[in-house]
Amino acid sequence: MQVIDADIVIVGAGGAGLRAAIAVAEADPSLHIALLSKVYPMRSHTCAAEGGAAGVVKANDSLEYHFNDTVSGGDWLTDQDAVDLFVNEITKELIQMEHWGCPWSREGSGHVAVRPFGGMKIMRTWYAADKTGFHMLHTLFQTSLKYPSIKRFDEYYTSDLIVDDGACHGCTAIEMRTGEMKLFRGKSVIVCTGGAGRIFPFTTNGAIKTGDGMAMAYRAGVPLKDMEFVQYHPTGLPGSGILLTEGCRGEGGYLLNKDNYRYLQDYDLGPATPTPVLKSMELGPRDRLSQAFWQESKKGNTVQGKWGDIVWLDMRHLGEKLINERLPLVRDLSISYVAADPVTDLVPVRPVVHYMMGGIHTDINAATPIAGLYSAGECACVSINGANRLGSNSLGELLVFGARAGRFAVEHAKTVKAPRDALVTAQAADAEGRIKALFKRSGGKQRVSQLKREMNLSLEEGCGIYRDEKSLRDTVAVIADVRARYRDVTLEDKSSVYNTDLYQTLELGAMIECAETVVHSALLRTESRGAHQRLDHVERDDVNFLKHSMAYYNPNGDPRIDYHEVVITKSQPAARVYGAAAGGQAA
Amino acid sequence: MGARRPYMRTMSKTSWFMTHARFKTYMLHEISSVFVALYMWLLIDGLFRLAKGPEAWEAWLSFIKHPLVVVISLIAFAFFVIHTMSWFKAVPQAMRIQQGEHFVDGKLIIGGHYAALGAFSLFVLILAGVA
Amino acid sequence: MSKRTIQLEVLRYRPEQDKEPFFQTYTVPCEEEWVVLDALNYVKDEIDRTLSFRWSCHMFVCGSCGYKIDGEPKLGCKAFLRDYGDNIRVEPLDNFPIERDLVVVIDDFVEKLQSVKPYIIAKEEKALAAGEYIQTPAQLKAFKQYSMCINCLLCYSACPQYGLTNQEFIGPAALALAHRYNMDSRDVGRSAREHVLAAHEGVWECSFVGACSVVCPKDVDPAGAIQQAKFTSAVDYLTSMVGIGGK
Amino acid sequence: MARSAKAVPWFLFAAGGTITAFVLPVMLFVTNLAPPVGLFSEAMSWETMYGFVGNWLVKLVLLGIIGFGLWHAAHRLRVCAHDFGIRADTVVAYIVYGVAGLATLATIWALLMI
Ligand SMILES: Cc1cc2nc3c(=O)[nH]c(=O)nc-3n(C[C@H](O)[C@H](O)[C@H](O)COP(=O)(O)OP(=O)(O)OC[C@H]3O[C@@H](n4cnc5c(N)ncnc54)[C@H](O)[C@@H]3O)c2cc1C
Ligand code: SF4
Ligand code: F3S
Ligand code: FES
Repeated sequence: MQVIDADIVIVGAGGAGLRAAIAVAEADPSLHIALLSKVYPMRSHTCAAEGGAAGVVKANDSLEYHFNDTVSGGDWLTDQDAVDLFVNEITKELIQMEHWGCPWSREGSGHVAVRPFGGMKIMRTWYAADKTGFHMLHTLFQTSLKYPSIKRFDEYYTSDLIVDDGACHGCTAIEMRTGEMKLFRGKSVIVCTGGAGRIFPFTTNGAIKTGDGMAMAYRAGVPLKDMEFVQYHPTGLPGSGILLTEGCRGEGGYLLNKDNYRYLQDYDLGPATPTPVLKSMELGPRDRLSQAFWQESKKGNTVQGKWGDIVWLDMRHLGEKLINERLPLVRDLSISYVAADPVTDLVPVRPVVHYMMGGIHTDINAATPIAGLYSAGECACVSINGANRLGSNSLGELLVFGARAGRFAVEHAKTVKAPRDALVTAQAADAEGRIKALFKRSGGKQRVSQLKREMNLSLEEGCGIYRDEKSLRDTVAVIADVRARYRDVTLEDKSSVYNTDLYQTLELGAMIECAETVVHSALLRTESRGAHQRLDHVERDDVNFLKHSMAYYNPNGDPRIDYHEVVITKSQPAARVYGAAAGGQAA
Repeated sequence: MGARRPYMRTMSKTSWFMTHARFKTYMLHEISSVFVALYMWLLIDGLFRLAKGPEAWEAWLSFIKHPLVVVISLIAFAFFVIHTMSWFKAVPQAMRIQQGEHFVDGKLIIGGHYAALGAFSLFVLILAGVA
Repeated sequence: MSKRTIQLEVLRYRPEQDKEPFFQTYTVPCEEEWVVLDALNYVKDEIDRTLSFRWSCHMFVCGSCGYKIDGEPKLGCKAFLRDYGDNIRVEPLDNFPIERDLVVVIDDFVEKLQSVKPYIIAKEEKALAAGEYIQTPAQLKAFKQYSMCINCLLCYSACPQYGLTNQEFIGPAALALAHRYNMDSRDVGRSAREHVLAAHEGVWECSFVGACSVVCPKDVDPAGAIQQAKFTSAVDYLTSMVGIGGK
Repeated sequence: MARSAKAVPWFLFAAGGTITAFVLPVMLFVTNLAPPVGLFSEAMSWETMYGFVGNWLVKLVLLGIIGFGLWHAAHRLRVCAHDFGIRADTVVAYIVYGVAGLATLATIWALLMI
């Protein structure tokens, strides 16, 4: 097996991975960086982010406001030291992005413009029209080309982390164009592989968001934290699951039920003012909006569509000029995919799985419990998002914690002596052996697509916007069954060049592992908090559950769930207030 | 390289333009240059004959009136029109005019070109007519 | 449910088995609102797991799913079945070596992109504490269009000059991105990019076929960018020839 | 990568393209299409023409049209050759630009004789 040595190995070249790589290159240009990604960096799913990235920059805003919005938005499950650090560093990061060329939208004066976003008391979301993530990703990717120490390994599928004696020494990855397995050895490893939304059937997440990194770290012994918190975004296009950004509502769009009524006023989010008021109505947080949809649907107030129940997103009153200027992609997507022009028509929408609040457990330095193993971006859980992420906080998170992961990985690399060669090589051989065995396996009747569908549907049914003990137990059973049958999957494609059958099969393995942690964590959390709503336990329970769920890998059975203290510094848990009482600024 | 064997499909370097309507149109305006060259040649010849005297000029004029030349001229005219249209069409791409936050509408620029073309052509025709 | 059945003819090439590419036809039951990518995924999931193609976002922004569909370079996720007949032909993009099936080798583009230095080259580094650069909406507008490129490479597939020069031409997207940075009010790197842009393989290899801009799914208009770059580049050349400015 | 000298002929090409786009259709009409049907016979007579072209300003305009037209055509022919699969770009360039240059000189000469 070919061995590639680097000082820092970064798995994932989305926003977080690229930011980490640049941070390493800037901290110490002499360090060799190996940046691995299963897709070309600019294909990473950060490109899909539309709305923006929050950072305090305007005179009427304050770090304290951003802190409070984030902590209460996360239903107090956030670690407040992390949030504090985050709100303090994000603006600097966004300015750095500006210096690197990110085409932020501007005010007439030439300063960056900000827009309102859900759950934020004050307008503070920086944006680049409705393609913020796209511009950020390309800015980061193109800037990364400046640094000779960043050596990219594009289209390398990382299969396993190499962990020995409590420390991480690298990873194994398959070069997709040859099918050859390579061993990457590094002093520090940073995992930035993004989310796992693909475990659900209806999601805004791209094909690559299969939780590979989460599963890798999990198998290596790092707990996955708060996995039961899965964010539904209230406005996805039915059928495709394509996202219409929160910016639609930020700019003043309404959500209407089948009677053309702004139903959110019935869910403690009113009053229904004609122009948006922050933290009210359509600018409430995502969990509450998605839950309101579910309730409306139960009341029979939604519209039956071919792709399930829908409500209407009404942007007609915004006018063509504003829509073209601020929401051009939204217009394009709506016309193309649901034949509705937001300028003249109501656009059908429904909640759609969007973001994993949970992920690889890290501290505020992006370090996992395994020495030398760091993680940042959506695959990590620091946690600044708690039980519900506020829109526009995660693009910020990947910058702040991506950069931190890079810097702390450099610090750590300085302290590392060479790993125990023999053990590392033996583990790599093991990893290769597992892939080889997969190729040799034959006669199995299980199809990857079939298993994936069963897993997807059972999660949606039993572990969706609302859950209860029965639904979760059913899902647990289905996932266990899927897992058992997965061992019997055979490859139909035995070739080595760009064998996507192989990668989809490996991805399904990762997804099953993630799904397992989601349902098991959800089953044991007998309270309702943020995005985790139990029909059988409707209240928040701070006495027993003001803590993070920690799912540990158990090779022989269900994951072991443990708990971890939440860091509370200055904001004591209180009721989450939205609507009139929230005191949001007029947007 | 291992099992890799990237396959490069060949492109005919001499007939590629027959593979797509778009390329045929492109080649048409490229070929207009042949007629431009011929016409320039004809004009230079005409100038020499004009200098030489009335007879030489008359010979040139009767050459122009030769049916074959007339046919070629008609074809050339078609190509010149193609050249003009494709050239005007490309102007807004090659030359964006920004006014504040907006670009002058390409249709306006193209329209302006056609107006100028019309005015100029009329001027020449009147000049030729009254002379 | 309104189902429709199409014949999907896909160009297959498996380097370990096939000497050369061949068409394979799949019969696919489709939903009305599907795109070609959905049909390909149906084949992958239900009919033939050996078919390989790239895709990810399904919302025309990641640039992975460029294929030649019925003779035209398109994004698979933006090619709506409703716009096609019942027989659809899907091939890999032209002008790139086929790695396998619909997957092409794009190393050449990635190198070219790097060669044009697609990043801000500032006069002097501004401290973060000093805040953002002031850039008016008008200054933003000057380059914005050229920053919309998703690197899908449809333009390279459509550009005959890229093929005619055996891939030596820097090509539309990379040139448009170079122009994007040249036009950015924060950038002073034009002279650093000039040796690539003004080279024979740079803007001058473009004969303004214009196909790139026609097929671009993001309205980047690389053809326009290149002509503008030709103009500034020619002015640069002339001024440096007569000894004023230039290098 | 070496900086290309294509910039110079390109300028001439671009200027020529613009001039010819405006001028050639109507000019060809007057010189080639009208005479066969007996139009503008007065204007096309030797006397009128000789007098007209005798004007310095007209000479200058004609030189502009023909000169730029030649360079426009030459450059496009070079590209055309390339498009038809002729790889010897440098040879082609010498030929087409050479001819255009000589023809430009001839134009000047002819104009000076009038
Ligand atoms: C449609 C949409 C809109 C959004 N809008 C917003 C918004 O407006 N504001 C906001 O703040 N957030 C938004 N988000 C969330 C945010 O975009 C994501 O959370 C964030 O971009 C994740 O970035 P990342 O770098 O962690 O992961 P990604 O960008 O997903 O990158 C993951 C990387 O890991 C690599 N990788 C994965 N697995 C492997 C493997 N096995 N081997 C090798 N490499 C691997 C991939 O190739 C990729 O390079 C949005 C998300 C979506 C889906
Ligand atoms: S310029 Fe357009 S067609 Fe070319 S790569 Fe960019 S987005 Fe794709
Ligand atoms: S198609 Fe090619 S030739 Fe130029 S205008 Fe576009 S790059
Ligand atoms: S899948 Fe991303 S552009 Fe088509």
